[in-house]
Amino acid sequence: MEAAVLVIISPLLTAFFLGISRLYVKKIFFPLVTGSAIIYLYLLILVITNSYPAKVYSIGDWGMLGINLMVDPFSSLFLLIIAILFLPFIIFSMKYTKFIKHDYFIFAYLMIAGISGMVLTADLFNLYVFLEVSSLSSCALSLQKKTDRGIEGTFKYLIMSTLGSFFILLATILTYYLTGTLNMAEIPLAFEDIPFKIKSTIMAFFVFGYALKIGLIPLHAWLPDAYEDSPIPYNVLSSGLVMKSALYALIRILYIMFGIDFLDESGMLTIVVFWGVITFLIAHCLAFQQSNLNRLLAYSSIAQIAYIMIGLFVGTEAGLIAGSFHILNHAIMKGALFLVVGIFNYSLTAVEIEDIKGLGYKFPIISFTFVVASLAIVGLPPFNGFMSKWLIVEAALEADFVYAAFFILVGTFLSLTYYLKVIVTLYTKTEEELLIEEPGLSLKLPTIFLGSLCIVFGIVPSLPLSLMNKIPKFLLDNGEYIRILLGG
Amino acid sequence: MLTPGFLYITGALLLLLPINNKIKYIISFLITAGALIVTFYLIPGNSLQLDFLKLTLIPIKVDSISKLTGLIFAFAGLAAVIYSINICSLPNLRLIFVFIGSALTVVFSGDLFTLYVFWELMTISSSFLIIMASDFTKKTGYYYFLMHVAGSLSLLWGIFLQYSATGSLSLNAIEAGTPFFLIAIAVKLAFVGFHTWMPLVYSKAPFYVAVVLSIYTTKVGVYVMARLVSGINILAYAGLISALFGIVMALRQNQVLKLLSYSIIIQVGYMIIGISIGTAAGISGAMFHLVNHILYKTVLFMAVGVVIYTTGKDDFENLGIMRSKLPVTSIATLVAFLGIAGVPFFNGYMSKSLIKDALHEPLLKWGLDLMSFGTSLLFLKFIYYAFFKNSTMNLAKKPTISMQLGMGFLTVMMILIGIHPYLLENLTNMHVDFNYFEMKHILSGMQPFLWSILIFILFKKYVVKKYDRLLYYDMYRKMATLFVATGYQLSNYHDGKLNKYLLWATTTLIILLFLLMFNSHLLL
Amino acid sequence: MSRLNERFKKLYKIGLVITFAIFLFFLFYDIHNLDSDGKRYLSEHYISEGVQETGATNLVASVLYDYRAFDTLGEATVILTAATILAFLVPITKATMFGTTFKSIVNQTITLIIPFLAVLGAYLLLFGHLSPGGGFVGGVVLSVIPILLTITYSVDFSEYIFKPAQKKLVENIGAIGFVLLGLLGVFTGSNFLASGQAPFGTGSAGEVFSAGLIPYLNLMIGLKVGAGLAIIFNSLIKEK
Amino acid sequence: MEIPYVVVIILFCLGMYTIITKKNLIKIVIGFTIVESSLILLLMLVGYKPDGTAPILDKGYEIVVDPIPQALALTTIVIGGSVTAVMLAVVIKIHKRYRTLNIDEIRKLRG
Repeated sequence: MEAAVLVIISPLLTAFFLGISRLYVKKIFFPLVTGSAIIYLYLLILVITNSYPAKVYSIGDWGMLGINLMVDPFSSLFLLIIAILFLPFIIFSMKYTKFIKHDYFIFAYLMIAGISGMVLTADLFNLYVFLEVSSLSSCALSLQKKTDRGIEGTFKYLIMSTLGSFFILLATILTYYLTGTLNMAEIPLAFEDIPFKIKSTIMAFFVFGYALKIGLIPLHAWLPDAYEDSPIPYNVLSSGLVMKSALYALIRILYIMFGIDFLDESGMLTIVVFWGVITFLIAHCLAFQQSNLNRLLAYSSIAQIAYIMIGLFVGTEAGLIAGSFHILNHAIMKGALFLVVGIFNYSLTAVEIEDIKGLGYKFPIISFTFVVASLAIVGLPPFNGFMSKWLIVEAALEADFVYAAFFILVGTFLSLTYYLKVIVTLYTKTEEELLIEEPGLSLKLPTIFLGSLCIVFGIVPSLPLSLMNKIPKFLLDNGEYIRILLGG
Repeated sequence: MLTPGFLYITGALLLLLPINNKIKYIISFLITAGALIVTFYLIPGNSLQLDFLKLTLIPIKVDSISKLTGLIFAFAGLAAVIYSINICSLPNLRLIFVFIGSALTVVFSGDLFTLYVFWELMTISSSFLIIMASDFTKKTGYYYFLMHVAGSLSLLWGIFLQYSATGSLSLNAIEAGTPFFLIAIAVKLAFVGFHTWMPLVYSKAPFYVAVVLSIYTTKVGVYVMARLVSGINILAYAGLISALFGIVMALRQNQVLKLLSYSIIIQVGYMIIGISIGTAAGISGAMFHLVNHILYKTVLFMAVGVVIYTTGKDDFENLGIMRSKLPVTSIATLVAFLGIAGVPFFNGYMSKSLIKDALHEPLLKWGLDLMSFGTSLLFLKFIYYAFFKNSTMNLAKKPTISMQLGMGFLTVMMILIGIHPYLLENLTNMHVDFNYFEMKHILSGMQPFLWSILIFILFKKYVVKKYDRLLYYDMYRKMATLFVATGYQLSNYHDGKLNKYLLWATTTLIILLFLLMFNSHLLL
Repeated sequence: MSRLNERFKKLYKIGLVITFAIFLFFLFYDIHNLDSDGKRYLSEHYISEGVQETGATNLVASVLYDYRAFDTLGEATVILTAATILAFLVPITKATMFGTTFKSIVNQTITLIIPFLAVLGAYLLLFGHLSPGGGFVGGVVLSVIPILLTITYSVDFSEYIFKPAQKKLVENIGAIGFVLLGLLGVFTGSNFLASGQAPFGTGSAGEVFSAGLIPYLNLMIGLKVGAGLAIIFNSLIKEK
Repeated sequence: MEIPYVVVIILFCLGMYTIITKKNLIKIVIGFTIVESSLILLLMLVGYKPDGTAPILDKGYEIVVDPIPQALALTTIVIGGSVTAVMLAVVIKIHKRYRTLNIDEIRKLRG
């Protein structure tokens, strides 16, 4: 499994070489970026196809003494999301970015490296380090436009996410203090005879720290601000990957380190499901008020993450599958939506809902993609969002969270109110003569690709679900994970 | 197995290709006629199973009720597509195809999942049909979409309850979550209280949209009701109330399309009563009424559409153009009128008397007579304006041939059914032991019609009068205002002060710690 | 009314923090009362076997650059990110620095100090695996040279001696070097960042050329941190 | 033995207090550095053993403190320093654009 470590190393190397290319050899910029993106895609596919049965890669051959990487279905789900989003992101950004391209791509590659590191590592402190890599470079990306709003949003993002990081670090240190190890397989074994109260307090710190990065209400306030004036292709990765990777880390820690029994016993499952319900209800109310498309989509991201949280925290096998499926679907749908907004922004610098009036007739295919993706994210059949929502509701009902299941449907209705508002505006004719810069194929192609995935995964959900069906085996029963990690 | 719904949806996809007008005609005709033929040769008892995730789906399952409904849907689809092919744009034609296709799939679906998916697809396609149709229908489409999605989510919740209670998705009578199914159906078939979308949409949307929508939207609701929640006797009274409400509202309308849409509420009332009786006779009466209603109501909508097309408006005065300038339309309208009024030897009579015969409670029988009376009174107003009032209208443009052709099809069918009511029974093997031409039935069928003529002549000035708009109260709009106000308040809290956000975060931390310290099972 | 509100808010904030402090206090009290010393098998292993396994007498260096070298790669990336952000935020055009002029005695002393700093930095880098020090410390000492130049002379002068592009290059070379040294393990048939296990061996503990990759990794990190900190400092000070 | 832990708690809470009450951006950043230093202190405490010496094994030694927290502390310092640097740079930018450091006046983003 050399490929596992290369998945982390190769974007880092690309970023470093880009740093040199920026100063001395500007010509190799384009082949470097695209070439390494393609190589990266190949590496990812290599790792994903070999992800079952789970494999361990020991860095420096230290075994239990050092840091290990572990590829299992849950982490390969995230690698799959990177594989789906990254190449479209690169192609789109090539044309979209009007500011300094080198820096932008350096940060993008650093961020991807950080995220894949978070996803693959099986070491608690290493997780923290890569979390910092990804969140710092993510801040840098949201700063790229250097406008007033962009800087202000980034500052809020930085403050909130650093606050979260400190709590994660505090919990990590305390875990080391209690167990004397940082390996994710040894911690649960050592955790068994730690008193209940101590464990639940440490868990509270972890949950709080990661919830700040995920953006559950009322910890969400930085999120729309950070989205508002940042480069739009970045928002695709931000909502599809950065938020999700924090969620990934949280799930990893809670399910592997603490175990499902402890979560149930301490009431964490109940709390998170309740929290999720509150979150998406409020987020939908707020999203309706927005006039800026980026903010609207940001609030919608918060709501969708809450659905994912509910799915993942009902604590059953079906719930984990449903939540994981929704992670993938949300990345695709939100990616398509943001890319469409990106095209509008590129062509006529539109960000307000008012600005996109009548564009439905000027960009028929792009607008159709928007309609498809927004219906998918609302959760209407026959698109992919419906399938994962169906599974989430089914799982919630199965686990006796009837109120959560009911409110998910209410939330579906609420989310339709604002997406429909945008769609109706899109198809309202105007007399105004619009100055349009023609978006090239490199902007349209990624958008249409993501939009068509919405339909494909809606009609053939068994395609991605075949990967996800193996996830619960590694999360619900942490024994399996521990056995493989210790055995490797 | 080739299903008609699948054919229509394929047609919609074919229309995505870059094609010229001629090929458009050919494709449309082939698809619609093909669907009709396919439906005709479906054999009751056939079904198809499909494994989808963990569910076992039955995307097609034929029995006599669904075949009857499917036949009339396919037939009306042929007529409606021919009617509107020259008027609507290509994107709208695609949407119409998707809409008809999903309606047909709903009719032949054998499990709740397929039913829900295509039910929702109907909502989506029809909403976009309304939204894309013209510039004045954006808000209407928004309203329609939200209302129907609320209904279908209620259906979805009902399905979930049913699924978790019984563990199967088969399309049988409902055991759990009945209220939610009822809400869903009520929205679809415009039950009183849930009807607000209907007059709004049918009066604002372009007439061809109204024609297409009026064929399928409410009828699918009726069909699903017959399938899932038949035989709840109390609902018969609810249907009666709904119909009476429809009569009162319809009498007060100044717009023909609104009158027609309220009259749908009345006709649906018949079907609700028939279904709620629960006996085989009642249900087949309701289904036959569905067929007849589609025929005459579509013809009426089409006729009004021709009037709108030729004169530009749908005021009652404009109807006057029919008598002098539009002969085909006039004949069709007359036949449809006699059908809807329940006059013997016309098609409405057959199903109305079937339902009446299946009833045993005197109150409902009286109510049914009252409904017939009200209906014919309503349409006497219509007829009065169309044929008896002098009009000085002029034809702005000629109706297209395709419009008249579509209307003609349905009219011929109506006359056929009226003269030979056993046609429908033979077509689908739904035999009801009933002699339509027995004197008793003919008399009781004639009575309300004659009474209504008398009353119309006596109280003409009250009936034919321009009423002011009733006090318009819409609960749903009030709720929406509340939602927006709440959101506004919430959004005001986000005033950009970082201190505040940090304070929220810290408070959350403390709450989280407390919840975990003092076991939260008790609190939540 | 608003003053009362203000006071309430303040009390609320203080209350929150104190509640949190009480929580932390009980947590630490509980943890402290636990007997957790028996569980440190990992650190005991490092202490008893670390010198043989890695060949470095400085255990912190052996943890940083061998057992947990992947962490170090991560944090090196964080510095690089920070340096890139700062370089990107600051406009490329020359900004003026607040005008401080020093007496010539200061200027003369600085020129005298700089060689010593360079030697100290180099020593810390190269002997990081044997004695206190290492890549980070050495890098910080090295970065003091351009910082001192900036403070005493000016940004212009400092950037004339060490051009920003060169610093950036050194930083990137440091990072790339780290990764390539790590990949050396892969090429020789063992895992990424392997030093003792790879065929090149650890050497005998206590000598300069021992401990496998550790000295070279130290050097790379030193270059990277030195250049990175210099960039960060100069960028911060360039802004008005 | 207990007193250093109390110091950690006091520092952490002081930092938190600074972050949530102070209006000046620079002070907020200082709050973060306070929190960070409390965490580093905690790391040192975690690895501490009574009478232990630094983990450099070139001479005779008896008790050596835990080397892992020291390595972690180094990493934490570097990460904390980088984050602080980025924060300060953004603060400088904000001051340049908004001409103020008062956090209540920096609110172009709302809703």
